[in-house]
Amino acid sequence: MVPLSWYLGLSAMLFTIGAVGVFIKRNAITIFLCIELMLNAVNLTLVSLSGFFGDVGGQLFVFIVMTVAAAEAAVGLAIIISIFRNRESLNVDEVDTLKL
Amino acid sequence: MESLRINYHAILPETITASVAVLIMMIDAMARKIERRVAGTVSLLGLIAAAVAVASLWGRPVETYFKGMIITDDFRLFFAMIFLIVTFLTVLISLRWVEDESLPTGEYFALLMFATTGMLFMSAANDLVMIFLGLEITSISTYVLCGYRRRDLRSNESAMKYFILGSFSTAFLLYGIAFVYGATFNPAANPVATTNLQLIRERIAAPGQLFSGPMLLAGAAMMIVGFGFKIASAPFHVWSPDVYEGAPTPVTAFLSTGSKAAAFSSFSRVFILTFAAMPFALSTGAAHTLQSAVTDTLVVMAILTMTIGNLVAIVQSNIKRMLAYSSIAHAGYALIGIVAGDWRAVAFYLLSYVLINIGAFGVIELIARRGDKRVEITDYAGIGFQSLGLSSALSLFLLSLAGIPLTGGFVAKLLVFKSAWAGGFHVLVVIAVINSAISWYYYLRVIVAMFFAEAATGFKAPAVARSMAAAIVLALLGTLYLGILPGRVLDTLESARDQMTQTRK
Amino acid sequence: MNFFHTEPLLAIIIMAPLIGAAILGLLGKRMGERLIGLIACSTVAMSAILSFYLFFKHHAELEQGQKFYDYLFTWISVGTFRADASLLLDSLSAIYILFITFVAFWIHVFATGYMRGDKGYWRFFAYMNLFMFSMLTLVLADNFLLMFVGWEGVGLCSYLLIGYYFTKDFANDAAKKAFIVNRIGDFGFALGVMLLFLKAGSIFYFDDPARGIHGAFNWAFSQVHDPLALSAIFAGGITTIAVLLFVGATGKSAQLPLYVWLPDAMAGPTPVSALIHAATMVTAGVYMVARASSIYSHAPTAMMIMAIIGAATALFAATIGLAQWDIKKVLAYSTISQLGYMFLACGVGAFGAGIFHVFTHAFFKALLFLGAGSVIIGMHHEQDMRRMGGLKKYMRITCLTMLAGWLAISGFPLLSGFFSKDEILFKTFTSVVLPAPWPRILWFIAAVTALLTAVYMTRLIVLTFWGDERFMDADSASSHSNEGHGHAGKPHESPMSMLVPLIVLGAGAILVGFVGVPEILSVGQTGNYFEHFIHQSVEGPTTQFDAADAGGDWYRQFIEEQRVEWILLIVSTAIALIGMGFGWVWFKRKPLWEPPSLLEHKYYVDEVYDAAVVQPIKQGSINVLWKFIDVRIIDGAVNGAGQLADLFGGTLRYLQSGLARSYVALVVLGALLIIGYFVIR
Amino acid sequence: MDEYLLTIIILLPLAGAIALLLIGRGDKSNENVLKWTALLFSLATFLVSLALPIGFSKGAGLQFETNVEWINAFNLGVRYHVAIDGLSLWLVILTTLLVPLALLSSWNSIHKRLREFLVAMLALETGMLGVFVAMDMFLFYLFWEVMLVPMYFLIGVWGGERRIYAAVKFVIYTVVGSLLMLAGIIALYYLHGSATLNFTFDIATITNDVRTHALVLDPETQSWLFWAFALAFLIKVPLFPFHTWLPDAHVEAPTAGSVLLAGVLLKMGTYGLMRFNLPIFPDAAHQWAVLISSLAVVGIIYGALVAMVQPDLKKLVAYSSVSHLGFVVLGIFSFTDQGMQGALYQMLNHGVSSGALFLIVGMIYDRRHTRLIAEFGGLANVMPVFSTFFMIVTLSSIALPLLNGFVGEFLILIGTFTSTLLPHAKLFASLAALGMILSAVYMLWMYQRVIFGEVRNTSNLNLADLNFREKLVLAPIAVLVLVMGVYPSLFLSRTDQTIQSIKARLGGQASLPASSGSITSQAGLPAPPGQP
Amino acid sequence: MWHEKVLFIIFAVIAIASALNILLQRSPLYSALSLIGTLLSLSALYLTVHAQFIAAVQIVVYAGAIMVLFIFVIMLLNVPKDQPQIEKQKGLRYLAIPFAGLMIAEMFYVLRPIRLTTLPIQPGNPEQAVGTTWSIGTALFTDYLLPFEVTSVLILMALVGAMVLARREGD
Repeated sequence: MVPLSWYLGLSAMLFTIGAVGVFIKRNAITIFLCIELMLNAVNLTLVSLSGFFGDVGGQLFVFIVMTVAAAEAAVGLAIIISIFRNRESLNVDEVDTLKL
Repeated sequence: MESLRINYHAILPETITASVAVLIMMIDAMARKIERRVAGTVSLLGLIAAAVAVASLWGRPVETYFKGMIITDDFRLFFAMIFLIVTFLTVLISLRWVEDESLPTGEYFALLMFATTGMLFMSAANDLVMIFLGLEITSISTYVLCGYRRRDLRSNESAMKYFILGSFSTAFLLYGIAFVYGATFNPAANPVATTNLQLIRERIAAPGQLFSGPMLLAGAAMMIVGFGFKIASAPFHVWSPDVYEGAPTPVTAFLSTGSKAAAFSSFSRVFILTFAAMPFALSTGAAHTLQSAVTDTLVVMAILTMTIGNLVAIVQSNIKRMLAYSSIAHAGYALIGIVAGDWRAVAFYLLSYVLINIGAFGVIELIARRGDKRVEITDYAGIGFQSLGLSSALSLFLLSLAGIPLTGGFVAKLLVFKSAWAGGFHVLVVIAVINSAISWYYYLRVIVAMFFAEAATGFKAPAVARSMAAAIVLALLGTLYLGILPGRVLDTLESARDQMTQTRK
Repeated sequence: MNFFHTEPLLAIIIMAPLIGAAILGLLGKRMGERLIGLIACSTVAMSAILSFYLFFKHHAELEQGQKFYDYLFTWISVGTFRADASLLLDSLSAIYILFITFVAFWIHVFATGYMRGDKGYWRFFAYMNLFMFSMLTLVLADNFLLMFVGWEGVGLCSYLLIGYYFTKDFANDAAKKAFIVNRIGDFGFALGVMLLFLKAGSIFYFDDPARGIHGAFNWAFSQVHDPLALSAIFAGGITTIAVLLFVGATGKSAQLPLYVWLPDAMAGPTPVSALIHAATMVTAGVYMVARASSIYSHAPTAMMIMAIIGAATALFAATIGLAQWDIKKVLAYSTISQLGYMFLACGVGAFGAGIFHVFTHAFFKALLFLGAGSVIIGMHHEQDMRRMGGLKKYMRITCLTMLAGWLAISGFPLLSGFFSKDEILFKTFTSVVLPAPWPRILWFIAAVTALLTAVYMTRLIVLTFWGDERFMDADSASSHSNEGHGHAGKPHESPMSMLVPLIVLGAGAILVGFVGVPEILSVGQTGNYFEHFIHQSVEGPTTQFDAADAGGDWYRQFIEEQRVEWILLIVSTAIALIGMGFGWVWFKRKPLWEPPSLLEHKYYVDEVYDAAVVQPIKQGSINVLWKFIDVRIIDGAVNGAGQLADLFGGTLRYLQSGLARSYVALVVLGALLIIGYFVIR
Repeated sequence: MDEYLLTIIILLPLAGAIALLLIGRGDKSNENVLKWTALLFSLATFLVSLALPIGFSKGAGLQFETNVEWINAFNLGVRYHVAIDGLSLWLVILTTLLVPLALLSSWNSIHKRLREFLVAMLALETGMLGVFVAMDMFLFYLFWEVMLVPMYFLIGVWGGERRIYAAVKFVIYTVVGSLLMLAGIIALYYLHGSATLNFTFDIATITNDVRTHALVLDPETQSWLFWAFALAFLIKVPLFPFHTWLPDAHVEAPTAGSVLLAGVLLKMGTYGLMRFNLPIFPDAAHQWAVLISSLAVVGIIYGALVAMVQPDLKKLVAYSSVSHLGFVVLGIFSFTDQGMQGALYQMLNHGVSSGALFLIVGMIYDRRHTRLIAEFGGLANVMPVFSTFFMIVTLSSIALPLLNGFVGEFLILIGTFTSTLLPHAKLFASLAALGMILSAVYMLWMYQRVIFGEVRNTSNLNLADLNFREKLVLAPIAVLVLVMGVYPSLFLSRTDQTIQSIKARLGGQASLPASSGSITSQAGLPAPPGQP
Repeated sequence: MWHEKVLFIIFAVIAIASALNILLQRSPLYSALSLIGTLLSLSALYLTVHAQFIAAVQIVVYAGAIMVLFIFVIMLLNVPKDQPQIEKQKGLRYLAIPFAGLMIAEMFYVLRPIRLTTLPIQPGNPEQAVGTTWSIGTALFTDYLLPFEVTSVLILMALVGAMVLARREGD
């Protein structure tokens, strides 16, 4: 069998890739995609734990996380649209009027 | 199998606020041009009703409902009251503003009510799932509120930064939850793994029952990141100055008080009442390591938070941004309460802090005028005697933030420091005290500008709407009440029961 | 026999002038000059009459060393420390109040004439009366703290009166200088009192069983003699107390090195100089030393210091007096010199002689000052002797009375100064307090001083009253040290209100010496009356240097015989006559002889003090303490802390780059650190 | 009635402040009404407060006590406990006396925001009184901090050119100290609570428990707590080198502010030392006495020397305060009756005389709008009455016997000199005594430059002498200066027992009251006190 | 059971490769498509732990609905290609490797000791098998009733929020 730690390890790698992506990508949408990737990494952890434990709780949690991700996607994209309307750009590095 | 324990009374406050949100949307949809008054009044009434519902839950036995998802302890209710007060005052200071800025009114109040619902769930949660959900409801609605002035670049930017960083940190929190869920696996128990806080507590407390100690620790660490972000503590505070500055002032007020208080409630619930439920001396193994690691980390974070908040606040010229840093510093003080493991002190701290801060932001909003134009401290030059009432109120709020006696800010600090001292965190108290002294400097700067500096040209005393006046007066009275006669509130808090006192069914 | 008595009238002696001062101070502005003069003189007269009354009433008791107390109230009482407002009359204070009130009364009378027409007439007499109150308090106090009240009080009045012409900067400077230099002395005095309290547990002189008071001198009697050694000064014992008290005396009585204020103090009106800076206040130091004789007599080192300083001051001031042109300055240095004599006397253990000289000096020096005042008035406020001369024909009475003073101070036989000065010279020579050869060295110095005294006093008289009339040609170059605006014109004799005091004091200067006629000269009486009387209150020296150590038996026999007294008497008479004769001849011939400039410039002491003390302190305060330590270092640290906070804040704010991505990176960093910490735990 | 007297005294000025806020809004011409209201309220406070010394019994205990539970939750044990003892009695009177005088002195010199000015003054009075009567650390701290606010506004709004810098400096300095004190208060509260199981902020209880050894603090803890408190107090005093806020604050504050600052606020520091540091941390007090005394002595000399060379009158007086307060601190740390009594007395003296000096400076400032000494000279010619009052106050300040300053200074010096509990006491006393010389130097020099000489500056030629109001302000001070100098027993006898009880805690033997030993009781030679 | 491991490795490699591709692509569209690749391979991995329902939902909801929304928005905004790619703080990208390395190291350090290698035996009765629609549905309406209901509030709120932000002015 594939050990649990493999799943968790994969999840950790995906989470890491997502986390790194958030701060090296400049396109707001890509950043958002990376965040989604992180959420999915967590989901993998939850699902695999749930599966190995034989406990349904983890999968229900994932179900809820997906809902949240959907909601977040809706609002996040709305924010991106709204900012694009004003700035005609998706580059987050240009959005730095508030600082120091 | 445990019964479902459906009890609508137990979620009545949340139900009311959510329903009011829906109701506002419906009114908004039906009447094309909704009067702000209607939406506002409905919100206020809803909040009062929710408060009544909270009050009606007070004193009932501490029990969990909905399969352990919800708990009705006084901890929850006290925090619920804080949230309701926050929203109530926010609604009051927003009433006129929404209209002046010609922003969608119904949605605004609806979002506020949704956010409140989320916060209420956060404090009511007895399960990590509920905490997560409540947190997300609060966060997502406040993302929207931050960007509410859609044409304003600063507002956009605020929303975007808050959104990116917020969801990023949520991912950490979630990952942490997943780890904790994994760590508490116990094949002999039912359920075998859990996100229920009480079960988690019991499994941590029972020696050798954990599936994986390191996972618990890593999970706790990531939850610290998640909550640390929400309460804006260093090094996860970086978002807050930008977001607070860019967000519309009433939203900033809400954000810096409500969502911070909500995060603190969950933080306390998880880290004080769950992870650190065992007396430190009695704990063993992973629980022991967890407690000491959490304490160490939070001590460092508290020190960093206070110090960075206060030091950087000194050099700010924008008053909203200055208050943002100030609220970072205050998160640091409140963290001391968490370090000391005294949620009552934290709760009182937050109660007084939210009153003061909303009051202060109310005045700032009034002076800022449409589109947040006058927010530089230099804009406050000489306005002291031109609008004495507002300036005096603001001064009092600022002094209270600085911790002057006779105001809530002082009693709150005293309580927190006292707990920390009793817990043996002497150095922390001294550092906090030095920080308080530093903070005086920048709070005074505003007073200096208002009263001592030469009048800047072009200031007209703003007309104060009745709702706004009510909000400021309420905040003022609250601040003074907590400072002069805190006895009742403190008695209430002292007798408040938390989940620890529950007898499990 | 009851050794202690109560005498309630004592309070009136001090209160009368105080009331006078209060009335004049509060209401005097609206009074006429006559009324003011009347009030001022009558209050002093009341004190004087009472003093005489009490003296004669209690003469017998006083002569037996009995004491009269007048307890008013307890002034300060804290813990074991107690100081009362209570007065003490014993033979010493009785003598003192006698001549003080007497001389003061006549000076007051003189001043009513001298100050005529002055704008601040009321103020002047208010100060004068206040001075009398202070001086009498000083003398009549029964404890050191109340003495200190008078001590500082006279200092204050001196300050006020020196600076009486307050629009004149030099007067103000002089006043301030007087006060401050006195304060330096008071510093020592206060420390001495404190040390005395520490050691003796009391600051009262004597016991008063009625109040349960234990006198400090009891402790002094119990003390073993300190050795005659410098180390005793710093040992913190009785010698230290004595030396500290003497520091106070050098301030008040203008001894080296604190004499510098007295010459400047001549900026005050002349009656002030006569009263305060000649007759009374400046002798307070001698009074105090005599009062504390119980202490001094157990502290040979202090006595020796006192004797040496007294002698040195006497000589030093006399040399300067030789070279001054200002008539009052000459008298001022003369006063310093005479005060040196008094301390010399005390230092060699002859407290009685010292007090006797105080007594006689009060008369003749007051007389000389008043005479000088009369001259100054007659010369229309001219004080420079270079512009005087030949006044005897214009101011006959003044001249005659001045001559009496001159003869007295120079030691002309059978005048008052003769007796007292001779007594001092004799006692110095035969002192057993000091080890040989000091008595003879000090005697030599004193003798030289006596010679100089005769010379410079003769110079003063000659320059003023004899010789050419130099005032006619020099009116335009009026001296800067004038008291008022000079008006050219012929000198004139002063009014009666000024002349009568002159006459009275002149008589005094001639006659008062007879109360202290030494035994060898006395006819039908045994012993020196004055000395006997005083010694009821003043303890004689208890140190005895075995003279055999120094000179062998022949020497002891020699000094114990009366013969030596006769020899010394003749020698001092000769010195006086030689000095007077030489002066007369020399200055008649060369009235405007230029003295050595070192002397004329008073050895540049003021300049040295200024450069060595005043300027360093002032400049140091400005440039080091204030502008450097206060502003730079302390405030710099304070502001620096603020700037540091600013700097930190200014640096930390760059965490806030404004870029969401960098925030994310920071969050990740934080998360990594925290997770890492948790994991490695 | 006695029970409520102190509360009434505290609240009367506050009531006045509230009344001022309510009356005659919007009417420009009612300035006189405002002034009179404020004055009457402060006078009423003064008159009521006179009942305190009259009804005061000379014991050491607390009197006019009110002790009501305030906040009891969380073992806080905060009580509204006000009372006076010998330590605070005269300071209360000093405060109530100086406020009406200060108000009267600025009768015509406040041109803007009169109402707010008067409100700040009265609020300040409440704060100051509260500090002196509070017997609960919480309450004490409360008044201590709250009082900052009106003072801050007084300096900041009605101050001079650099008022902002001065006001902020004043507050920050004070706050740094007082927040450390807060930490100390919390720690003391906690230590006391855990030792006695009686969690309370009550000063009297804690002091008593220290005395009865119910609360034993180990030396190190004592040291820390001692400094936590002492730092706050020493900054307030201000002791060298914490003094630099003072000249700035004084120079910039309006006259009334300076008067209260010098007259009352500085006393809070020394009062605090005597209320907290000595009785509660006696061992630490002994341990640190040498350091603090050294600083005090340095302050005495340093303050005097720097005062000497100041070109600005107010700055001069401010630095002189540093010097004078150095005496007070020295007296406190002599641990002798005389020293502590003297210190207490010197607080009053300094309150009266430096308050008066600031009044006087204010009076000429009102006329000439400058405080530079060089601008004046020869005022005796044009303002004789003024000069006379000035002279009296100057003399009081240089401690002339029979005036108030002398009694205090001498007691301090003799107390220090004879102290057996303070090492190097004689050296300290001797150096401190130099202050007597220096005070004469700088005060007389200043007086000479301002008052004496010819009128050189033509703008001084036509200065009006004091008017009736100004005489009314200075006359009571002149009388007080004399009374306090001539008959100090009136004051000292009421403070004696309290000082004795403080001293008793410091390990010195309580001495017999006021007697230097009698022949009847001590045959032969008296043993000098203080010798082992 | 080597074939299970092979299967795992294949999907894991796809997931990681697609994830890395998100970072490597310049265009958000390709990034989004890469993410879908990851999502799909995750879905396959879910199946290997008997989480059939979640695997289905992953495809239907996540890859289907949510990602479509993304792509829709990307298309809608249609960012011009020639837009200058401003990059402030270039240093951040150099942090990527150390941060990633550290994070993975920490995680592996935590996860290394976990020794659970076998899935619980799936009972024949789907009612008791974890991961089936049955068991999830049952739990959803019993244990997770409240969270489930609360998600409705969340979604409603998100709806309102998205609407208020994204609609054009004047609507």
